[in-house]
Amino acid sequence: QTQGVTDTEILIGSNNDLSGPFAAFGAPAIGAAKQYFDEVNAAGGVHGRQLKLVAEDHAYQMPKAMQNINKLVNSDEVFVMLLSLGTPMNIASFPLLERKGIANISPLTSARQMLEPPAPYKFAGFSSYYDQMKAGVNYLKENNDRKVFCAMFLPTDFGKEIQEGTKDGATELGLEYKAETTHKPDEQDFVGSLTKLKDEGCDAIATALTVRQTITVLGTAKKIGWDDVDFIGSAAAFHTAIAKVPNGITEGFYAAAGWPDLNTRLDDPYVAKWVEDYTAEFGEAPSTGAVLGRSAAENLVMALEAAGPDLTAESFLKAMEGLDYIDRITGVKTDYSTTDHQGGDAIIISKIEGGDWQVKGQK
Amino acid sequence: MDILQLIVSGLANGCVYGLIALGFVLIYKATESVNFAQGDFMMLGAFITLGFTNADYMGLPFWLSCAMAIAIMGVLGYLLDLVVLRRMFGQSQVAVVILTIALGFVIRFVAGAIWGHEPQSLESPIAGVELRFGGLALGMDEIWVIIVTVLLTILLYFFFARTKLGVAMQASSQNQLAAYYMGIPVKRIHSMIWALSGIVATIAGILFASKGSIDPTAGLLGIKAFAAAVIGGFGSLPGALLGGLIVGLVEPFAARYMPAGYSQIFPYLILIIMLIVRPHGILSQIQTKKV
Amino acid sequence: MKQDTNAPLLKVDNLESFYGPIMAIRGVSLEVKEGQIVTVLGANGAGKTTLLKTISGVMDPEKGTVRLQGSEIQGSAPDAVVNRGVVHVPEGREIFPILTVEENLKMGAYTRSDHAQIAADMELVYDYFPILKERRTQEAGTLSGGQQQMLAIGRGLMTKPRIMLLDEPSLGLSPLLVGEIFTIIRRLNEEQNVTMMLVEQNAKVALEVAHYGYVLELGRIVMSGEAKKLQQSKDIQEFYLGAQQESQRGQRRWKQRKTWR
Amino acid sequence: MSLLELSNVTLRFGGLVAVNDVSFNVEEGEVFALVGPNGAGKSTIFNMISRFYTPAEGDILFEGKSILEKEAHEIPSMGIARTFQNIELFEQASVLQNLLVGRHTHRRSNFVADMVFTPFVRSEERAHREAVEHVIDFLDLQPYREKFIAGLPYGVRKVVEMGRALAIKPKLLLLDEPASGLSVEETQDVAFWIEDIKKVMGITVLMVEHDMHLVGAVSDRVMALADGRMLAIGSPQEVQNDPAVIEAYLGSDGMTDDGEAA
Amino acid sequence: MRIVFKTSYDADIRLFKHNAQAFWYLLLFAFAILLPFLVSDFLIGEATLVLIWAICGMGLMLLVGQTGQASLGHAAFMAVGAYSNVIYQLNFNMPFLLSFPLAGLTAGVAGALVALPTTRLHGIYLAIATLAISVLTEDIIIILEPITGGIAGIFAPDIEIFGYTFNRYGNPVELYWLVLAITFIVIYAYRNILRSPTGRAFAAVRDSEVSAKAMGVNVARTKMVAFAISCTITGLGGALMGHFATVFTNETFNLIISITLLLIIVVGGLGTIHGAFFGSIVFVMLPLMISLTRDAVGSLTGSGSITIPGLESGIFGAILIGFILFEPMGLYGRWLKIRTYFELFPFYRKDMFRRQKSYLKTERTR
Ligand SMILES: Nc1ncnc2c1ncn2[C@@H]1O[C@H](COP(=O)(O)OP(=O)(O)OP(=O)(O)O)[C@@H](O)[C@H]1O
Ligand SMILES: Nc1ncnc2c1ncn2[C@@H]1O[C@H](COP(=O)(O)OP(=O)(O)OP(=O)(O)O)[C@@H](O)[C@H]1O
Ligand SMILES: [Mg+2]
Ligand SMILES: [Mg+2]
Repeated sequence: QTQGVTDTEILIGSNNDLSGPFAAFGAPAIGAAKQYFDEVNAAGGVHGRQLKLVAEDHAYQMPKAMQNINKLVNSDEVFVMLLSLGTPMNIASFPLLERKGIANISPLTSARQMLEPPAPYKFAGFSSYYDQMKAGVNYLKENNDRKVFCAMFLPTDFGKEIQEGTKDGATELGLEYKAETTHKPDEQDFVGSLTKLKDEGCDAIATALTVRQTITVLGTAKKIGWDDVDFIGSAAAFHTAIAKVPNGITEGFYAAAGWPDLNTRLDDPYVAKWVEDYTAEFGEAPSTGAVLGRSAAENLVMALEAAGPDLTAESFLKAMEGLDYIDRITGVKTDYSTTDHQGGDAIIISKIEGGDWQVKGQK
Repeated sequence: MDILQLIVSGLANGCVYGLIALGFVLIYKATESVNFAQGDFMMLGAFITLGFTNADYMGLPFWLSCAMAIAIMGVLGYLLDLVVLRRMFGQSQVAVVILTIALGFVIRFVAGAIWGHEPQSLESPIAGVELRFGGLALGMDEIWVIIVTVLLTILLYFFFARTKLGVAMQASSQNQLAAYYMGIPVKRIHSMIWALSGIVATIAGILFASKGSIDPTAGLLGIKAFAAAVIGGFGSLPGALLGGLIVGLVEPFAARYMPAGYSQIFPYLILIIMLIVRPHGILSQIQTKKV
Repeated sequence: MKQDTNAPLLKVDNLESFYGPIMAIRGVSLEVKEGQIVTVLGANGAGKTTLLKTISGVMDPEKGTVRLQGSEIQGSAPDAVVNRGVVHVPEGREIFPILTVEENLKMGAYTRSDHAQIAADMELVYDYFPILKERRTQEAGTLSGGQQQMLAIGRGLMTKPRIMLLDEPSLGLSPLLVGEIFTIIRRLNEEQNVTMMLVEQNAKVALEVAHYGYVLELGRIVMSGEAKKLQQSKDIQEFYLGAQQESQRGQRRWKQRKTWR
Repeated sequence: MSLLELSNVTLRFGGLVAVNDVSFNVEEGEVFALVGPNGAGKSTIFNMISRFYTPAEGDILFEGKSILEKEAHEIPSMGIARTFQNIELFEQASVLQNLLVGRHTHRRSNFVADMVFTPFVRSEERAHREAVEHVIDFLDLQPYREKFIAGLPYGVRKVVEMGRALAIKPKLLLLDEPASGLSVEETQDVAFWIEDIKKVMGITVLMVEHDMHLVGAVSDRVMALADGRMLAIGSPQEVQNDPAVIEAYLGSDGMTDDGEAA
Repeated sequence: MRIVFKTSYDADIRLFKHNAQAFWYLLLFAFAILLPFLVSDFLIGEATLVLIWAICGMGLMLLVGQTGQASLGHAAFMAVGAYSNVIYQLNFNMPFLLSFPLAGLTAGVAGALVALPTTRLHGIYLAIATLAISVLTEDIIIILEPITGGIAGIFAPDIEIFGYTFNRYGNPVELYWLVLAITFIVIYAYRNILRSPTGRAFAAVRDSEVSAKAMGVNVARTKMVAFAISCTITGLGGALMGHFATVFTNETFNLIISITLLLIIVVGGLGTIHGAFFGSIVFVMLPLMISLTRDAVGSLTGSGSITIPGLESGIFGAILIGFILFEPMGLYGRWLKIRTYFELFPFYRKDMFRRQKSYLKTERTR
């Protein structure tokens, strides 16, 4: 008997941030995934089994995350983990997941540790922050002739990845990585950091800040009249809210992520239908988190379909590793193999133009 | 020029802290308890305004929305005291602190449930407008923040120092029993001050949201504002502004002149040093007990 | 406001008050007539303070009634009681330590809005206690013990009460001032018809100014009567006025003490 | 050499001279009383001796040594204990625990030994308790032994304060208005206690008191202060009959009143 | 009401007030030891977490409840304990039996160092200073990257005692017993402090600094000792938390954790050992109950699962408000009342526990 699987039900766990600093990603992701599972369930489920999602909220607190993992794995006995948020939280859950043979699908973090060191149960949906930033640096060099790279980051695992990606990206291309500034999540004012970076002669700045801070940084740069500079963020800054800031404050901001913005995909009827459904249920247009949630949920359902009626940990892993498809929401080619546990390998550079994210380049 | 720009935006930034700090001090001055949900009040006030004025929601005129949000938060503050906090009357401060922390959980949930968890921008006429004086850039939002904060501080200062009600508020925080003996309706005064702090929080929230964007966790900023109020001398209104300005000014200067990895710790380092030098804040509100 | 001079201004019936499980007053009944000074005597811990606190509303009684001019006020909020003209000058100088002396006095007049009269009353208080005028701007918490006591009494006067509950007003005052305080009490009573309920350890002086007296022991009224009569009572003399014989004192002094091991 | 010597001590609060060039000596074995109108500076003198305040001018000697370089918490271990005018007890503790804190200066264990509760700590604890029990017996506090301070009547608290100071086993005991708020009967108890403290325990007493009966009954010498300055010093009778003292402090009433008591 | 006849000075010094009390506590200890035979591994995991929080809570309780010193930065000392414990094991090859007490000691020394400049601070001023120190700790961990692993975090190895390993997933029951044993030791030391001069000095500083000084208590030193002991205990708890979490980073021990500790001791009942336990039970079990209820309701209504973001923390906050309103003195206060009720039975009055009106005075004069 496989844990979390009965004849009528498959239990899916998620250890998420639904009320803490990253709720802006976690909450819509879980909402979108749940909505998709409901659709699948209404259509009879997967091989006759209903999908049941148990999402626990750790609010980005480690002890709470440990408690949730204990509950999900040892009490609820879930079959698979989906969309778990937070690098340390995911890492801390790995020993238990490994012991129980539970797969960790599409965690909501693009840290390299989600796949390194490689292990059978680790899967990631998209490219890592590190690779994203390297591609971003390359893009800005090729297209905007940027030479002096800098970074503004939160001293966290996420910030560090982006800083390293930028730094390595720049050095590999023979460019200069000149300066950096560090911040606290509750910091509000960036005049000091920006004048410093301006002084240092930066012409491209990678940011790894909260969404709210990113908006403030862009506004401040405009205000102090610094316009011959490019800002680029990662998947974590690839957020609708940033594009939607009024008065064009965020115009010209770049983001390197594993997928394009939804706006560019609305001509696909499947996507348009989903956007409509999602907006109907949640009262707001799907944001980045929702995109990730939906695409991960589809990914999981596809793997469960492929695993066949005889669902075990082994059959599931095998099915995952055999997946190869174009993601219907993001349009990104997604494939896994025994040696490649990263689904989407694309890196797409987008830019805010006219209040929307536009695709500018792809790797 | 550089330095001038740093000072100007540091001042504006500090005024936001000061404005939130005012809310802390108000409550403390009249009830001697600390409202850890003050930051969340601010967030809620901002969201209510946003709900009224943003095109996605009700699309009402901005100033009308502000007035309505301020009124609603005032009433909410009053009711909160009437229904919940009044039952804690006379209980230890730390229990009240825990209560307000728990209240913060609830407010964040409610805000998230109504307005979602993603940052949103307040569609405010004072956002994104810049004025330039030579090389110096000053946002309209910043000018507003500075003016409103200074005015509010002065107004509240005179309210507490000069008016009968203001002095009675201070009296009822110093000795609830004696205040009662004098016929001061201590509980009603508490409700009034909670209403007032709801109003101040909303003003802070509107200005804060105009300077950037708002999401349900924005209230965490309150902790830094609290720290600012403390180094200013907790209980002193000018102290709150002063503390806010210090934190606000230290931030950009540290970011400008300190190496990465160290700059972000400076506000806290300064805070500790200030407290070691002046253990009861700059404008100390502590009196040595006469025995 | 016409009042039946015989009907009591304040009437307490069968009052019981508790501190948690501890019963501090056990069915106290007494009355205070308009224009009278009534004193309550009793040893330490007899429940005098508790009685006054219950009347002024800072404690809720478990049982019994407190009637002010016939209407029940027990259990109502203390500020409501003050608004009806009852002021309590508490034991232990509950002043506002971080307000100035003048602000403290102003707070005494919180319930009033007749500004001219308030200013006049303030001058009157300063007249009674010149040192307070001198220290107008000093923070009340830094006053000496006796000065704080003066402030507490002065602040009580500022409410312009109809009835004053005075809990040990002479505590910590110099002999000169003790004399003055009682002169003031008598004058207020006679000139402004303020009714007084007075609790004092200094029973001798208390009985001198009072019209009527009650003796409270272990939470019960054990004796009452005209102050003049009480003064004559042998028991009162012995226990409250200190008129004991030397031999008794000596005996008390060397009484056998149990030792706890 | 006197036990306690104040020489030309002055203390100002801003512009206010609370204590103005005051000098006096307290001899070993006597009961010395300070009297004077409210705000004369009596409690302030106590506060300087217990080092809560530092005099602006002058010196304070205890057993011939200046105590000005000592800190407040070092004073009790030199042998000076005090009570407070407004009662400063540990409200959330029992009478017994309050008195035990008075034994703090006699403690020889450290916090590590305490944590392990070594036999030494235990035997020391027993000794402390024994000492405290003697004080409890002396002051008749048995009925209140386990009671929390928060619920005690005023008079009992005054006594507990005195007990706590006695638990220190001081050489000099400072009593700030020991009889205020006490009934006649209790005041008499206090008089007896003070006598015993002086005669049986051999402790010198310096006290502030407004009750002239008590002052007359127990003190050997009295000093009167007004506005921070010395008015008179001498035997109780001398001081009570001093015209300046009568004028500033006793009032004409007071004289007849206390004249008969003395 | 039990009346204890005290026949020797030792009667007051005993660990237990009387034999019946000793009996009940020993029964409770026995129950704690036998718990793994009664419940599943999952619940044992939760019970271990309760104990760890209770240890950390006792550390803060000693400071806040016993000494009256506020701290909003105790998570920093958990961090010191957690990091130093693992660093001693990894970098210095120390066995757990050595690294663990040393980690506590390290946290204690850190606490004393923090106390050194801050003994003049009171109340919220101290709270803010400790908060700032706690924020700085996060950055210091990053700055000390070579030994702390910085942002990437640090992995705690399995606990090993004489070749026997304890792993939270491998043998949760044994780990539970280990933590339980440590809990007993901490409780015993705590009780000893309470019944000795150190504890009395703490209480003296808490109730009145003025008279503590007048009684010869060196207030600054006492505060420092309190900080040292408190941080030692919390550091030990942090070290266990480190092993329990298996990995931790600069972000793990943050302000929220400090607030949580405060929450635990206040909800449990300030000033008592029981309080730390009641509080951590509430803090660990309440969210679990909420989650389980949510799942059960979800199954009942057939909607599969309920995923309303933040619902749990919202409900948690609401219930917490209920707890505080119901009993501002903390759960232990309520427990005492219930006990008194039974002891007095049938001689209780209906509203004996009704709250009397109470009034506060300023703490701005000191
Ligand atoms: N807060 C309290 N908690 C518990 N018991 C109390 C409390 N306050 C007073 N008591 C008890 O209530 C009884 C009456 O106290 P009360 O203060 O009324 O006496 P009193 O007559 O005013 O004495 P005193 O002359 O000392 O002022 C006393 O036995 C006292 O122990
Ligand atoms: N901290 C302070 N700040 C300002 N003035 C003070 C302070 N402490 C005391 N004073 C003033 O110093 C004078 C002396 O006060 P002190 O307490 O010594 O008087 P006292 O003789 O004990 O009077 P009482 O008999 O009323 O207790 C008073 O006038 C008082 O107002
Ligand atoms: Mg009394
Ligand atoms: Mg005095």
